Amino acid sequence: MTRHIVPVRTYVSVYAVLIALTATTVAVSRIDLGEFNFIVAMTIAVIKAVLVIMFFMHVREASALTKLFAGAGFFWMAILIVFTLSDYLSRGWLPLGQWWR
Amino acid sequence: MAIATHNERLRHHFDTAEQQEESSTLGMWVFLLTEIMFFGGMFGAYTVYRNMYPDAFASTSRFMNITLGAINTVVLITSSLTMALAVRSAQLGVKRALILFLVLTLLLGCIFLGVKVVEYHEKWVDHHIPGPGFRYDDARYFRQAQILFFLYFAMTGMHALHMIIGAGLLATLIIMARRDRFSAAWHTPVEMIGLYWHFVDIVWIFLFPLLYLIGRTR
Amino acid sequence: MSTIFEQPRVEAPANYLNVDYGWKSWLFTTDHKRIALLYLFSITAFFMVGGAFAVAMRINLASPRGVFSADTYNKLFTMHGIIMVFFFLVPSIPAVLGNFLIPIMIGARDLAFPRINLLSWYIYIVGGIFALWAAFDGGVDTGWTFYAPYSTTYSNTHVILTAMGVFVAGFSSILTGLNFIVTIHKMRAPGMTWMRLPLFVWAHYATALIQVLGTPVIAITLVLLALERILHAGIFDPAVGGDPILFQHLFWFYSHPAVYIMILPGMGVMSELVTCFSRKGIFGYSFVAFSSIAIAVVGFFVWGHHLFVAGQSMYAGTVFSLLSFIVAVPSAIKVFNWTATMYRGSISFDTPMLYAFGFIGLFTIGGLTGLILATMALDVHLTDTYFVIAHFHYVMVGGMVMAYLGGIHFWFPKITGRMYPELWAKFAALVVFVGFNLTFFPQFLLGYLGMPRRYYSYPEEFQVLHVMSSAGASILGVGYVIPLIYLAWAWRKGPRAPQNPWDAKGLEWEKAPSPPPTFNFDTLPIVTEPAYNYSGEPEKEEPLAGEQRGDRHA
Amino acid sequence: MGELSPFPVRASAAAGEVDALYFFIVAVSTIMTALIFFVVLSFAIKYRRRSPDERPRPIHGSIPLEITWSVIPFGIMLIMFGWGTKLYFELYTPPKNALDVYVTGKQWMWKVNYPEGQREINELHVPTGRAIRVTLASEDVIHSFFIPAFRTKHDVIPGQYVAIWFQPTKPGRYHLFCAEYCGTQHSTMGGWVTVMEPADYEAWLAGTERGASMVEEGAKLFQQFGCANCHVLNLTARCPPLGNVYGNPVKLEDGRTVIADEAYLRESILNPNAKIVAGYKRDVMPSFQGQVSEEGLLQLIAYIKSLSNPNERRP
Ligand code: HEA
Ligand code: HEA
Ligand code: HEC
Ligand code: CUA
Ligand SMILES: [Cu+2]
Repeated sequence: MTRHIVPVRTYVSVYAVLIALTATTVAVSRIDLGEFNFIVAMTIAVIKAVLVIMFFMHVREASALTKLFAGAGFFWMAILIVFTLSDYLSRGWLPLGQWWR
Repeated sequence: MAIATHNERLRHHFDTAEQQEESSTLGMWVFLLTEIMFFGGMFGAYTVYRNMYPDAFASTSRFMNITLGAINTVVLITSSLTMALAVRSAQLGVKRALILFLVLTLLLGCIFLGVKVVEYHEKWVDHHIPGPGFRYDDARYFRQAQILFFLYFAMTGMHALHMIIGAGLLATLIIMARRDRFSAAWHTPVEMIGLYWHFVDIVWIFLFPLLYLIGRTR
Repeated sequence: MSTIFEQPRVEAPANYLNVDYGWKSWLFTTDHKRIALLYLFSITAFFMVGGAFAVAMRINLASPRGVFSADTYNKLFTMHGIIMVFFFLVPSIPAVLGNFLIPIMIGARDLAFPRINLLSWYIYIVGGIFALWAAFDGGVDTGWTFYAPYSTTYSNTHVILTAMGVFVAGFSSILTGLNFIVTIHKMRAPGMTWMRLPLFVWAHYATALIQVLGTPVIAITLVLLALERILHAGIFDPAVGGDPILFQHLFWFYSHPAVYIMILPGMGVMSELVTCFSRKGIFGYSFVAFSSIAIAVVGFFVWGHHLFVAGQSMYAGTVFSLLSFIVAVPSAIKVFNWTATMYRGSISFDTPMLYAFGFIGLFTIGGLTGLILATMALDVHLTDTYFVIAHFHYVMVGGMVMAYLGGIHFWFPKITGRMYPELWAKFAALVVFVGFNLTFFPQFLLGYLGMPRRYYSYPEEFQVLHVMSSAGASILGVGYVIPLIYLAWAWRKGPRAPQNPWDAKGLEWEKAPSPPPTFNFDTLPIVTEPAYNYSGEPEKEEPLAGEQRGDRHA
Repeated sequence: MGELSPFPVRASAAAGEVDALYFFIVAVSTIMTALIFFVVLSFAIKYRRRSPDERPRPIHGSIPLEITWSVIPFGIMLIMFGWGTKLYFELYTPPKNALDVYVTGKQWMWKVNYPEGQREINELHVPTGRAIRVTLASEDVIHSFFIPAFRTKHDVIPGQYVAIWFQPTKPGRYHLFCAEYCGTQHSTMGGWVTVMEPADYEAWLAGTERGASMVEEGAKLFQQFGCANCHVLNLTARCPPLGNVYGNPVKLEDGRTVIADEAYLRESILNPNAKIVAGYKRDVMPSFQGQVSEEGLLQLIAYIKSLSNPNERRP
């Protein structure tokens, strides 16, 4: 078939980056950055996930359709989380009897 | 590549091997989509409670064994690499390498599960299993901590369940490979289970920081 | 690169029904048409069970003090809701008509994954056995919504068993959706471009997206519910620090989109019926097609309209309310386009078309009352009253069940190779229409007057309207039993149907015999014209570019 | 009420407004439905098939028409949305000087507490002409407090306070229902709301047996649970003084400012570390979760409220 065969080097270098990122995220977790701990950890996790998806799961060479479906999953999960959270975050916004009237 | 010789792999309702393979790949991705949403429900619950009880969360994350968690992360990422290499060997039609990498992947998967058992055992000893026997030293957070441990077990438990299923699938692949069922032209199951395995890896890539790392410094 | 696979040309048996006999040939079949029939019989059985519960409920509600005990009644409506939603309406049109027709309509020999298709039926049956087991071994009394903490802590009925039934059935729904998505993407015949697909297929594509994206969330939610019920760790229980509204969010994240699983396939059937019996192409094809997708996508953003009085933030409520109005626009587009299709058509009044008329009328009423509920100030008064009950029966029974019956009649000749008795069919359609309105219209009035739902007894002033509703339900029940009898009769004894009795367009009518052979076509079709080309006019535009064609290279 | 009226009795100030909105949407819906019925039926008759081989000319569609019939209905829907939202916020925003009543839902009864100490079960007495604010709590599962004659309803959620309000206008006896399914006897978890002229109401209050008022009960609990040990009036060293807390903004440790409403006070008692007052330490005040009953909480809060003078700001 026309499938492109990825060289071992690519796999191994992606792997090296993944391990390095794991080490980074563990290291950063020991430094107190306040809310940034969360942001840094999640950014690293997203980068790792994208690397796995793109290289190990061959989405980089895949059709637009596969890319679409791979993206849709994360998008829909974001909808679930963001809309649910929008309720929790805005619950306290309404002070007693002072709004609107 | 020689496809015509492999017509016995083509199921009656497809026209071409290409169509059949594209269908499998798309089907697998749609399946992974459902998996994302399945875990998504728990990530949603996690986000809500982390936002509601940040202090309790910081407090419980101290009981997560970072060393074991990090080891497991490395183990799983390595298994992803071996899986990717297994798929590559299948694409090239190298049977011995295929089997070797599949066995390695399976082995790493089992190590992961073994470490998980150790971790669960720690929780058991500490009475950190939610339910009637739950104890938490910091009385202020007793209730919230229980919810967070509940989420910990639900998320890692579901993940481990996926790992166990994945291990079963890998074992099947190994048997199939030994029986010469795969060739450079047809090895769809290896690719599909590869995708599944990487997906399970990705879930862990998120679980690890969320459950073990964030909030540790508080 | 591609190679042609030689289709073995054995002496073709006449059709999929008589190709083989014996129970094994049915229970191990991978033929999508046979699986569709397996579904047909099993969901009909579940409909009867759910209907029997409804009959019992209506008997109870004829008297203000109730006939059964409170406990029995609570179990009745719970099991009614669960069985009707998860075991009848969600699989109804997709798993029966969709399964049967989608491959034929797009010119394929089968769905992409025939064995997964069979598996999904088995999963459905296993889920159904769980649910029935729970129902007949003491029942469950949480309401179909399973709200925590009642379901996790207080109810002492078979909550876990029922939840597992729904959980398992969910996977059946997921696999059906997965199969449809892949089939529609990858199995289209040469020339069957996206913009030539029948609208029935578009509607099922949209449905499948919801099934795939939504169902896993209810699955995990029910798992958490069951775990919480065992461990009492408090994830949904405020007494232990959890938040019960989180359960509602997760539940409705699936269950609102699920109501579109329960209407989109019906809308797909409608597009086929209206065009065929007006002998005219659909008005505004692309609008009808894309409105299905729009409903499926935007339908995911509105679930909070079930929580206007539940303690959800009022700002979140505002957003969800606005989005609920937005999701109504594509529904409106469909209704208007069907109407416009009839303009200057050649309209006949065969039974399926009568159901189509019923659908337009009743769905419009159901949908517009949905807008009343989406208006937050009114929902405060109306939520958890019979107004809601009436709203959703109008869309689900008046909409989807009407479409289902219309579709069953329409494709009956194709499925069985026989014609049904037209006169009886018209009579039954009339009885269903009258009975339906008599049952559910009074419930709108009851609801605004303040009659709460899930009440086994009620203040006396509501009795008149309740009695009307119960009387209507008995007429409705008769209306459902008549088709059952004459369709069963016609299957064995009805006159033979020609290949295309309605003079309809579409591969299933033009290219496949009635009933079709196992691989659907004697020769694989090549599509050269748009859908619903009733006037037979040649296509004006150039055929679309290469990759837009059917993805199948023959 | 006319027996055949589709509207239930209007006994609150909001009822008329809700009915007006309802009437508007029903009218629009009826017109739309009638229009669609009319068009469908007239097409069906006018273009009925006259000969079996008729072939009507195709009409592919019209983008201007599509736009018209999406935009106009959407415009109408925006009116519904705007009106409904405005009314919703009014329905759920209690005015400041409302009369307080406390209602606790419990499988399967409503327990009503009046500030002066009267108690009732499944009966609620209120005067006309004043805004009444009902603070709702639940001891077990979710219930829903529903008075059709007032067109108001809210779920009663365990672990959380909800305040709804209404202004009764018409004396009489009206249904009180539980609208959220809550178990076996959900259907019978209801009672009556009696609306009285203010004078009658005063007479009723005076004539009803009363225990200690909620504030007095709360004061007792305040001693009993040892709150008084720390929260000594006007001694700001270790604990914030509780005078003039209620209804005023509180500055928190993390920089946010919140209004001290019932929900805040409740949280401060059950989960003190959730919001720390600026200038004080976390972990000093113990949690009272599981020790105080819902009713006891309401009384404690009533007591803390009594320490506030609505016209004074916090020192
Ligand atoms: C098939 C199922 C189905 C469908 C299609 C719908 C469609 C809609 N539903 Fe419904 N709904 C249910 C099934 C369904 N619903 C169920 C089962 C429940 C209750 C669950 C439970 O609690 O047990 C429920 C409950 C429910 C509620 C919550 C009520 C409550 O509990 O308080 C709300 C509130 O917003 C709502 C709104 C809507 C809206 C806005 C639509 C819209 O999609 C409707 C759109 C259609 C139209 C609007 C008609 C066509 C349009 C025109 C003809 C244009 C003309 C219009 C104008 C000029 C305005 N529904
Ligand atoms: C797809 C969905 C679907 C369908 C088709 C129906 C169909 C019907 N429903 Fe259902 N209903 C729901 C979904 C559905 N319902 C849901 C989700 C709820 C909410 C549950 C909850 O609150 O949790 C509900 C609740 C509900 C209530 C409110 C209960 C309450 O809140 O107290 C009522 C009351 O009248 C009712 C009536 C009916 C009737 C009369 C029919 C009729 O259309 C049924 C007609 C069918 C028949 C009559 C069967 C024909 C067969 C026979 C006649 C054989 C009979 C055999 C014997 C008697 C042995 N339903
Ligand atoms: C051991 C000391 C201690 C006891 C006992 C105690 N509190 Fe407190 N309380 C505190 C401290 C310290 C704070 C400020 C830090 C904070 O916000 O948690 C506080 C804060 C509060 C607040 C918020 C005040 C504000 O200004 O916003 C309320 C309300 C309150 N307590 C009520 C109570 C009640 C009611 C009880 C008894 C049932 C009680 N407390 C018992 C120490 C105590
Ligand atoms: Cu309380 Cu229903
Ligand atoms: Cu909805």
